[in-house]
Amino acid sequence: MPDDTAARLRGLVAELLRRHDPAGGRTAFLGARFDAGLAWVHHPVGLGGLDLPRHHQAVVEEALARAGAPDDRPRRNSIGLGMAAPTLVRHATGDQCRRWLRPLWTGAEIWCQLFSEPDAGSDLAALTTRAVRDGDDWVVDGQKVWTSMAHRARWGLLLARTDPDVPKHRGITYFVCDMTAPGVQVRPLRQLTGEAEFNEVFLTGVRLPDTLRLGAVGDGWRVARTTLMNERVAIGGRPLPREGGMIGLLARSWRERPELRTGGLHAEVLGAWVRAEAARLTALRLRQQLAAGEPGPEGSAVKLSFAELAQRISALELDLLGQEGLRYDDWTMRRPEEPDLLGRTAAYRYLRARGNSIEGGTSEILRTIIAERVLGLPAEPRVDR
Amino acid sequence: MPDDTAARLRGLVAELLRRHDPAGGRTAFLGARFDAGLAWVHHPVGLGGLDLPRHHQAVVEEALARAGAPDDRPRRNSIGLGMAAPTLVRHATGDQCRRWLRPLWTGAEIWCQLFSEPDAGSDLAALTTRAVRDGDDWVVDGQKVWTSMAHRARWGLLLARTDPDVPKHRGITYFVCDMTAPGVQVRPLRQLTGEAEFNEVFLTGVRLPDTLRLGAVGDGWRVARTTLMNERVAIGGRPLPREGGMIGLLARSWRERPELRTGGLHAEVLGAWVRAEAARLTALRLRQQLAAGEPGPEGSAVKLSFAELAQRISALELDLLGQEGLRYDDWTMRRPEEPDLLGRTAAYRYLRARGNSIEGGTSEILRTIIAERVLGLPAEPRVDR
Amino acid sequence: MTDLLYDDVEEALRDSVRALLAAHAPWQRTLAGVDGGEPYDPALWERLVGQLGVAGLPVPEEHGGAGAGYREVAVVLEELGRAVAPVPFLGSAVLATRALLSCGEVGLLGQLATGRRGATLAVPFATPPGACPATVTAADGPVLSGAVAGVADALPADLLLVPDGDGLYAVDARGPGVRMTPVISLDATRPLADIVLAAAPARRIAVGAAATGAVTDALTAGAALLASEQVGVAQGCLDLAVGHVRTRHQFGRPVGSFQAVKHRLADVWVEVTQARAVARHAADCLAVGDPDTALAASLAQAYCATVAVTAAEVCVQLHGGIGFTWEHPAHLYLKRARSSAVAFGTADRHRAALARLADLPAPPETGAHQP
Amino acid sequence: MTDLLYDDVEEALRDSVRALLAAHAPWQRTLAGVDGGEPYDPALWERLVGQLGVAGLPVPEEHGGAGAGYREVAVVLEELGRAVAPVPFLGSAVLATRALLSCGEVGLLGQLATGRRGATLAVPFATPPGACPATVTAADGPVLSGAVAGVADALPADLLLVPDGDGLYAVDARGPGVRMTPVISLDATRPLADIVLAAAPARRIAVGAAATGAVTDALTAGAALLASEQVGVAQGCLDLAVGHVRTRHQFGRPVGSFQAVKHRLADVWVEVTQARAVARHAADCLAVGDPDTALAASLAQAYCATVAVTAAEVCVQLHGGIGFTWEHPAHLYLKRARSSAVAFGTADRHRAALARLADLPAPPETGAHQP
Repeated sequence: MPDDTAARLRGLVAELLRRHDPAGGRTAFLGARFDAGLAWVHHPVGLGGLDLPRHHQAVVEEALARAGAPDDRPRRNSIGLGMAAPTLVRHATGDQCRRWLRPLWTGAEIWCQLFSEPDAGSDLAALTTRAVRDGDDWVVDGQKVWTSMAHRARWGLLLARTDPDVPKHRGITYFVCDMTAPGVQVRPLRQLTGEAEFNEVFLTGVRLPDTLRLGAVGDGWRVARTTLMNERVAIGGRPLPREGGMIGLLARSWRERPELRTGGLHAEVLGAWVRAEAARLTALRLRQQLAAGEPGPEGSAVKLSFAELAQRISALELDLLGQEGLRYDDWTMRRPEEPDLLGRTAAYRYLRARGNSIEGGTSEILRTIIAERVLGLPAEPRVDR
Repeated sequence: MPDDTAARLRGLVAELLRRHDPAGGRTAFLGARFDAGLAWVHHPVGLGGLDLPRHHQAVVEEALARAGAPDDRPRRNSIGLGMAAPTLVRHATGDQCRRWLRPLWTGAEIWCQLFSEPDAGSDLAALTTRAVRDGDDWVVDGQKVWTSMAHRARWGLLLARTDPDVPKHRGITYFVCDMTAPGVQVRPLRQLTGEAEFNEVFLTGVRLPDTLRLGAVGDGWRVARTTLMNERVAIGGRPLPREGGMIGLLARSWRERPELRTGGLHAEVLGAWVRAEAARLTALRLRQQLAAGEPGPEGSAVKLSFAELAQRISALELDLLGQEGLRYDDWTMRRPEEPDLLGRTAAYRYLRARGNSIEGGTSEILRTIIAERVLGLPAEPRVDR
Repeated sequence: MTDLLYDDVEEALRDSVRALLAAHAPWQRTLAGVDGGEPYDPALWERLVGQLGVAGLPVPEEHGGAGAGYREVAVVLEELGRAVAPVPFLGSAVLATRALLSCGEVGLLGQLATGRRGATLAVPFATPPGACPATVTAADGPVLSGAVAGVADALPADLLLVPDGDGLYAVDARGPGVRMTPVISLDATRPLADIVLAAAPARRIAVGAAATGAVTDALTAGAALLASEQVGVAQGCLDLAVGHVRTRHQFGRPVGSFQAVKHRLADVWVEVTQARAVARHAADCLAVGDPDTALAASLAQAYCATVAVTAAEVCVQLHGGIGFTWEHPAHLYLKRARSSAVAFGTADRHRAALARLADLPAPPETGAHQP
Repeated sequence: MTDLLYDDVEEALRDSVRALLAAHAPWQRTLAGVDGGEPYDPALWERLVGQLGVAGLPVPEEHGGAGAGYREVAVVLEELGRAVAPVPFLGSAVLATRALLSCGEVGLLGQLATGRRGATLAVPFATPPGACPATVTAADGPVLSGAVAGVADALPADLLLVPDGDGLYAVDARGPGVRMTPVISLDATRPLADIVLAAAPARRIAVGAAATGAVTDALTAGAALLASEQVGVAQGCLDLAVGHVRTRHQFGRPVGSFQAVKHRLADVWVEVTQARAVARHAADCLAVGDPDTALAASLAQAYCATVAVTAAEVCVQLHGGIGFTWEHPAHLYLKRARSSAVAFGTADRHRAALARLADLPAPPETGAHQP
């Protein structure tokens, strides 16, 4: 029976490839793929899917990769693909899904995430951005921060407080913010690398029609959990080969530049290589688990160890390079599409990697999540509810 | 002026040595030293001291060491010398001091500490051993644990609850327990090394006269802080020379057994050597600070890093020895006077060192003390008072 | 691509082994055996072999085994580690079985598979894959003479597989000329033995490359699969520690509600999660005969050995005083973990092997670096 | 015995430097200098030299200095590190001054002591003690030609002390034949410069052993005293982090009341406490000319370099997002710490030096270890 499904999917892919030249326009091809239900096979028919179990997606990916078809550029619209899509398909209405999923998938519309605020970082539920009902609209005022891609985004996943008089997790509602609406102001936020990947977003009297609400009023925290769960589990693109990522750069420097080697660094390079390979196999195992099931908190382990590894390897690279590592390439404020971890200097990698244990949930928060949700350890006494 | 004091002290030492042969009986010599006020020069006259500032002690130690005089065997009666003496001189009456300090100093009477209980370890103030007033006596019932030297001790520093109806820190009174009193039962507590350094002490209807109380009723927690402060600061004997302690054993194996060396272990041995030397210099600096002043929470840093170091070095020694390290010497239940860290096998050192981060305040508790008392970080929300 | 999951058959096997160990190998019994000078538990071994056939898992059906494979063997080792069970599975079902399979000496496999006889490879426990100790010499007969120090799972063995540097010999462990002395071992639940051979009658089962290949294969399998035992030990420690801190109260709260304790255990969980992927990879490589098996085995020892030790150390620490006592199981795990970290070569030795296998060479010259 | 404390004079000096830096070197000003392309702060340097005479501390009175000593120099460095102050104290008052003293070239010391001129030793910043780079060659005149890459504190220097492998030369940094190019540096508050010399007129101030000895002495002093700057950097990071977590609230509590945060900072405090002892030891050895100075300097870099980096990394982490921004001082400390960890040789290089100095030799042969 599963073989029937695989055969059917391979047939659909063949038909797609026959009708749409994969070497033609990316957006057109991706649109056709969506319409064929081959974007996310586990989505409902009409929303990019075929209502099939999730693990069948692998068949599609494999067949399309073999044909050299364009992918959905997962890093360019990572929030849209990784977080917005799973949230929409689970919590949005059919109309909402039909409006948003296709352009999200093709990359025609970029998404961003308006969650964090200056005083609500790890304690996200403390957010104070207000949304007040006004007829068929909501009027939103507040400030968001750490918003990557806000300056290119068409839509934003927005959490706002709609009831300040109930315990903090219960007064939050989830919206999709029109980033072109009047009152939405995006300012670059420069980080210690010199560049500005992120933004501050000021929302001043922004009117959002109620049709942009996702889920029930006051139910935003529950909807947000879907988004956050997927944030931590997102492992974009294909599985990494051995020495994929930063460890490959380090290993190459080690091999090609024997004059830099020392006995002490040898021990550290080997130790880093072992940890990198362990992390790679762990991500691969998680991917194998996910192929069948739903994302669980295990994704936190992968994020935690990748952050630690990126920091360790980039620091080690600086030690290996010595004098050369003291050079930077450019302190001017750039606006990169995504951090260029492998293309810039070792010092850039070192600095940028400091953010890995902060962005998308600090390592401290992830450890607490693991301790409570995986190991079942008791929560701390709460003083804020 | 300080030179006058030094000269006077050197004169007193010379006179002591003239009258009492340092090569004669240890107890007699130590008694004479006490009577001459040269045991602890900062103690009052008549209680082993001369009412001098603490830093003058160094002159005495140096002169006596030069003459080859016997020391007070600080490890044999470490609780007496390190914790009981400073507690007594600060909180005991003159009569009490006169009764206890001299035999404590000479080693004629060994002391132990009856603080921890099975359900009150890190949370010492949760202790439940009761002391109930009965005329001029107190009747004590309860169980203590982790009591080193209890089976040899004449006296024990005892915390007991005298008022269960007030907040837990306020209902505690401090006693000196007569370890020969009826109802005191000492049982060996075997540890993972196979030996039994420690004991459980069962107190059943033990009658202690009120003259054995130290400080006011209900004021035991304050008295105990003197004891605990000195526990953490106690760095017995002389300053360690370079490669004193476990690192010396490791370095010797490394030098004498080139066939065991590998490049990876070289890096670790060098790293351990650096940390050992850093810890040694830190202890030396603390000693220099203490020579003048009172012990502060800085002693916690020394205890913390020595524990970490002992664990790291002993584990590394096992890696270095490989196959040899898999051998143990003796699993039978011994009752050692003190742990023989340098004389037994590497595996013994490894196992015994696990206790260093538990006994005398766990490393977790020490970190909390540092964070709160040194760095001034706020306490956690308390649910137990 | 390597399969890092457990399939249904493997999960069922795990359940069976776990249930049997829960019923018949509580730690109190293991500790009593250590205290009584009888560390191995023959009754437990009989159940495991008789009821579940664990010794036959890696033996092909035509030679009297279950014809399962190393992935299943790894699952059994996880459970044995999780219970620090005192049985000679590693020596007999892994080392000796693999050596016999490797050199085609299939006649003895049936006896090992049914547990009628136990065996081990007579090399020091710390011998890494690639080394082939030669502290024994053969003379006509053939008979063997010499000594092998610190052999694991030798005490309950009936059969010793002894290399002499050139050949591999089968020796009756209870036969003449064989003297076995128990070693006072760091890990008393898998005690070592010193073996002295004095003209012990032997049968040569392989010679030359076949012999050294058999020893290497056995040690590689040992290193690859010990990783699963280490995952089990680490998981056992994590379970023990989590159970303790959920119930132990200090300062009016469960110890496990303190953030530093939670984070420490979360870190252990992350390491165990990673170790599991690494160990599954090694077992899978071994099972399918992947050319990467030597690398996977060294990676497994370089990573999993340390994880087990860390988990055991954290387990002792978070138990506080009670974890430092003889009457608590934490030390059984600590000693097993620390001893296993040396078995088949330390993590350091395996990192050195990876330098070769992954082409990360040492500095051209070392030590003499004038700074 | 080594004196690891601060005496009253040293404490008074610390207070003066700290007060001056608090008034005139707030981090906002330092960052503005970096943003404006003027990283060094000449006005600040004039105050430090003019009001407090810091440049003259290591210069004997007979040569126009204060005749204090390296213990005092170390105290100044602690405070400069604590404020990541952008002044060329290390290059001028430590490296150049020590090199001139070492080779007896005392004529120039008065100018350095009064701050009328600044100088540095023209070697790559990562050069460890014992190395004597020779990327420059001398010709008759004498004139020097060649290039030196990545020199610290060269940009504001008037005088360069340039080794050619055999001699040590004084070169007018503003003179003919000298081209200095600022390097885009990881640590923008102590930017490096690439120097190209094209027949630059020079004066030979030492030759042979005297010259290499002067370079070694300067680099040893640099390594020994940089440790105090690293202690200051670490202390600055600790203060910053503690201040933040005491006031920042999340989950209705100060972040600093969470146990994992407390323990992390306690660990940093322990490391800073140890680094202080190690750095004081190095400064004291240097001050009294102890034969152990080379060992103390390598120990200091092997330990303190790492402590500063850890403290800066923890500082960024505990600030969360805000610590990752350009508009917060944490990154100034991070970049200073990471750059200093390479200066005068990485911790790894200094551990290798300790292998020699403390007789802990490398393995007889390495890499080829067949496991």
